[in-house]
Amino acid sequence: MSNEHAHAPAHDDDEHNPHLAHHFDTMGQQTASAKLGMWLFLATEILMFSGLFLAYFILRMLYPEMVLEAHEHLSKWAGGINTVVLLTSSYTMALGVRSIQLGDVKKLRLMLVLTILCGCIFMVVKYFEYSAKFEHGMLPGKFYSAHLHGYEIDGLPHIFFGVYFLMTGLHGVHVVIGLAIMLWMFVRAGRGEFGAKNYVAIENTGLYWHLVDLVWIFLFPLLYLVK
Amino acid sequence: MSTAVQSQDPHPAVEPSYLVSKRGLMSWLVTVDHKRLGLMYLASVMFFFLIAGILAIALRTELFTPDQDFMSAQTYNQVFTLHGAIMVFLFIIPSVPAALGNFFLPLMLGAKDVAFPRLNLLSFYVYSVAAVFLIVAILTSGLDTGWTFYTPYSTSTGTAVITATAGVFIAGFSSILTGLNFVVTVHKMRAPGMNWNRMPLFVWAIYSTAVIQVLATPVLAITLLLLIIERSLGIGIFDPAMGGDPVLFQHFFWFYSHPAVYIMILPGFGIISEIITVHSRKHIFGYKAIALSSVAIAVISFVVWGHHLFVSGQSELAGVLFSFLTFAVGVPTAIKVFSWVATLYGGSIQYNTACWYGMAFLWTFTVGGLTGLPLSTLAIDVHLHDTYFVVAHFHYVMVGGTVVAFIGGLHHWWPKMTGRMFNETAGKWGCLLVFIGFNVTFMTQFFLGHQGMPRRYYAYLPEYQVMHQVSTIGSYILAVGLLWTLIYLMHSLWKGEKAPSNPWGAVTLEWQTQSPPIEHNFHETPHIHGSPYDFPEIDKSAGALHH
Amino acid sequence: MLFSLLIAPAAAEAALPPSNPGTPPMSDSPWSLLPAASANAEALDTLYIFFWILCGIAFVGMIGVQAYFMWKYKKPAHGHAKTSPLTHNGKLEFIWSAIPTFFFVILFAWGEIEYMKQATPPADAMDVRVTGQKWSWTIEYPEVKGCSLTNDLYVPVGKPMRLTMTSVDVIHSFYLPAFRLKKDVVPGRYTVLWFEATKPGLYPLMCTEYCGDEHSSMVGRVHVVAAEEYDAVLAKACELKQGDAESAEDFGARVVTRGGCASCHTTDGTVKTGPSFKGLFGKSETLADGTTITVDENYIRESILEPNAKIVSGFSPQMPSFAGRFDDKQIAALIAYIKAQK
Amino acid sequence: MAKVFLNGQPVEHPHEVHEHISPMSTYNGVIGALFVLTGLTFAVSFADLGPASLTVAMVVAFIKATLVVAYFMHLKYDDKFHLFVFLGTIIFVGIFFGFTMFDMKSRDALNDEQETFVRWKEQENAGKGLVVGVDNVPERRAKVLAEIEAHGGGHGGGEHGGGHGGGEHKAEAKAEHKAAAH
Repeated sequence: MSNEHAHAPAHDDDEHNPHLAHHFDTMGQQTASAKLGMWLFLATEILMFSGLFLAYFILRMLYPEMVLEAHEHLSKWAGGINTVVLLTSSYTMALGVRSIQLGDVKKLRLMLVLTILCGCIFMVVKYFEYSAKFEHGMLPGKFYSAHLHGYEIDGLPHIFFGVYFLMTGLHGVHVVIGLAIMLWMFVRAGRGEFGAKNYVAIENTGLYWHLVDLVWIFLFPLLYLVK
Repeated sequence: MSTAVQSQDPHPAVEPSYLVSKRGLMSWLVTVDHKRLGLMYLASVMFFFLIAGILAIALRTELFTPDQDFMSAQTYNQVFTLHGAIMVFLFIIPSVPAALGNFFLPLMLGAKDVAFPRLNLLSFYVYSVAAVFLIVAILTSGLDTGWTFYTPYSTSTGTAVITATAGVFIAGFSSILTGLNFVVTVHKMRAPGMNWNRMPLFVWAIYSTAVIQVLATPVLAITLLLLIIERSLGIGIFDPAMGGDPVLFQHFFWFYSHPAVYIMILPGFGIISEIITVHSRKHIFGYKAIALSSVAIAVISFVVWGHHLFVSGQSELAGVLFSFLTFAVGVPTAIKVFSWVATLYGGSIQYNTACWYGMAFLWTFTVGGLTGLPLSTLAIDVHLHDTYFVVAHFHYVMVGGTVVAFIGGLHHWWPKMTGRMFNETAGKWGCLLVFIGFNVTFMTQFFLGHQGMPRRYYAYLPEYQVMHQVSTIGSYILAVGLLWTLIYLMHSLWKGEKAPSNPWGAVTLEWQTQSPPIEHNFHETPHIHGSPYDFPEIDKSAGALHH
Repeated sequence: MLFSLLIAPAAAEAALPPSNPGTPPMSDSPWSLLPAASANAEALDTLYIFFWILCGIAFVGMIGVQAYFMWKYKKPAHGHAKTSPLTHNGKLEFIWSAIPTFFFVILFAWGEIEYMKQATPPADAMDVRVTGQKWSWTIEYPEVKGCSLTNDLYVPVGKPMRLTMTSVDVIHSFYLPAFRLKKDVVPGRYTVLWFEATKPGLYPLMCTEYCGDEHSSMVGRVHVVAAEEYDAVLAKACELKQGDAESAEDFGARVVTRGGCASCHTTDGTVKTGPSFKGLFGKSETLADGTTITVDENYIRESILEPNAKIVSGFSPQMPSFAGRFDDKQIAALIAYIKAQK
Repeated sequence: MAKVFLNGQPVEHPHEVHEHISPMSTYNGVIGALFVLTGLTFAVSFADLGPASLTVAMVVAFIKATLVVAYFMHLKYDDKFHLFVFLGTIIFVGIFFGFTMFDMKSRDALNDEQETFVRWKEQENAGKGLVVGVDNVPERRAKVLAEIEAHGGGHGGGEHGGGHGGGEHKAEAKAEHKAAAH
């Protein structure tokens, strides 16, 4: 690429930047495109989750007593701990972005490790929560069998647990994908691919991770807390 | 205003074109060149157009007599479902944006490529995977839900609903990625001087489409995911047997699928804006009105979905609201049509094949648009809903609108894409056959629908027979016209004359490079100084009448 | 073949008024094959005609202008003519935005007014209950005890009638073209449709929401009769008792018609959604779980009352239960009828 | 390559990356506020606020979300078009929610006004009601059969209410689905 543009004036150092793709003119253009693309992607994520939130609100509207009764069976403490864990991970992620803005790759890697750690804790808590639900027969839809385990919930709790597993499940999938991306970013950072002028991939990873956090900020009170 | 670009001279082929710049199968399979991807999409959508077209002919043949003829009820139901699903998800939604849009959007903006070329390639493979899923569904136990997958039928039928909806789910991601790519491309990749007021109207149309793709398709994804979960786990959101609400599914589904109608038609509008100006050598009439009406349609399209639910047990109040909003979408659409006709005024119209299709579009789309009005009028819709009137209406918009515009665009840009000229006489015959066949097929169905002929019947009351037979014969004419078009276009690839760089004398940027273009589109980055419709034939001395 | 089975009044149903084969009578209306048989239909037709005149003018005007321009501004044989520099005209654009808007508002308001009339049944309307199922309509008349008809709707002239509808399986749509009315029939909830018939006659009734294999067969008949005859006609139609001189087999044929059995079971050996009655009795069949049964009286009886208990392999559990709809005598006659289909 | 263009406009200093770098104090303040708000919403959930609890929880969640979006995601300092994209998305979510909920809420209004359900039940209670003994839903079939059994084989028509048709009113549907699900 840089050979192709060898004739370019010397002051135009973007031309020699190995991170600049051939079809962009400047790093600024490339960065701005990547960020706009990421925000549009976040828009699609929000709209996708909105379908589930709408399903939840409609469920509340149709069967209010059942939702209130069923949600008592979710562990507020597990949800609360996970909220704190996820908020912390968002914080470390934000600090990670800040570190690379300042050109500190080492600190970025540390922050990525901390974020990954928090994500893992989140998944572990989730694992215990899910297995408790499985044990109690609080499964979605037609697999619901809590009444056989001595839990009587009036109405149609199988819908509530269906929505619960779907919302937290899809969110969990996003967490896992986020962990994988951060691991990849950790490796790339180790290879020295990022610097104070070239960190849009880290920034986008951060945006994605914050969105995962955002979804949880709404999931937590709606599923675990609200009466 | 000065001329649009600095260099107007025809560009002889001095560099190898994108078709031959790299060779070998692998160079195509892993290409990130938007032009090659456009061609690959074109080949794919044409393949599915052919498949779904054959299914349509089978349906029309079955309907030649009132009784069951050569298809069983189950077969008929599967055939109309697959006709709809393939046409909508694998042909018409990707047709103009992913094939022509991919090819021409960067060219028209003066860019070297789309913003995310690798994402573009990924999008194509995602589309292919989706197609594989749908084909697997067909080859296993088929699909008989109708393309709308209404619950609780789709949660209870025995066919391969999960495989098929997974296919559509995946196709949705391809659509999202393409849309996202185009939005960013339009925002960030414009050539110097290409401000928003100088963008060709095709770009505006593709941009509006891309916005809808980004905003609406995720809801389709979650709807289909919920449907898959409902069918496999029975969670009870949509299925009344489990405590759900089947009309809720319709809300979810149409929140995507009504805007999707505009994903299908808006790019067609863009093509027509290009064709009419170029072939009449006139500046487009009402550039801003047309550009902004595309955006307006895109936005309003999100608040009209309830007109699909007028008789479905939706609340009456919601019906009234949606009816009003549906009329609102008619206004920007009317503005467009009037502006196209006004563009013809004072022009110098050259009747080549693309122009014929443009003129045909004005007829068919006007019929399609006007017949949308009784369907948005609440009380009349109660009678016409789910009858052949609706079938005819949306075929006038989707086939008479989008497909006619698509084929017109294909002819308009064929020399640029392939570097070959096709036979104009053959093209005009093809257009005539398509136009006549199409109108005979679907005009009749308006009358059928008004007489009360319901949709999706494989056998019907004998009173309807004559009109069904006329419609079937029309469909054969249409099929012959389309096959004829395919034949002479293919023929032109081997035997066609070499195309000059700008055979129609157009001003937009894609014509300012050689035919077919080089790999990086332009020899040097173009600089834009004026309108994309500033033709040299325009009589500047005719004065300062209108500005 | 299908429609002759469905639509043709069974010979034994003597209670029905003599009728043509259930097809819509051709009307004298210049623009429609369908008669306008209700107050709503007449009101709507006026709106519809208004709409077509409006659209006709718009279409002819638009295409006329287009054709004129196409002819007038054709490119000369050689080279190009100088073209107009016109790019926009604010006044013109305002006018052609305002005019459609004006007419859209009229159409909307008119449609809205008629729609609210359609949606609001008068308080004194007669009640009828409709249940949609794959693939027939069960229509129940509360005035006549125990009266439940399949695919036959009886309507008196000049009296508002209100249908409260629901479905037991998937979504159907109850469509009365002669009344210009339609409403989806949704499982798990009620929808309401009302009308006041104005013209005696026999009209079609169809399902317009795709509901599976025999969607096309969900076609019934609407009998509009004079108000004074209504009670008698309905009572006769509802009666389902074996006549003194009637054989069990003939009576069974009437039961089959009443139950709408023909939408799934043929008598000529063609297998549709259910097995054909032809040669069915005495046959040995294999169930989905591999056990073998013989089609005898007990099996048929069970299949009527509890249809999905023992499904023969190759068929799907689609049949509705007729428990409570048919009494012992009727079931016995039905069995006799099936026996006779050799 | 004399001049660099972006968005069709010449760019004076193409290499300058205009990124806002927030001080640590901002991040610390935000995370502190987030923890406090989480604690608040958690604590409030133990108090019995009734229907107001949804409002309170949503208000708190929105404040938390705003903090994350504005500071962690830098939207406050970012390209204004990104803010437009984000808010636009929220508006479309609002449209989706608003219209659907509007229909769901107003759907039964006309039926209630005309007492559709009451009339239906009255007919049944007056002994005129008829049984549509149809049921294809496996989950409900057991119940229907049990009823038929209880009524001596199920013929004779009309005695045992017509509720198994799937046309239940919501309250009734709930009871029945419970029976089906358990």
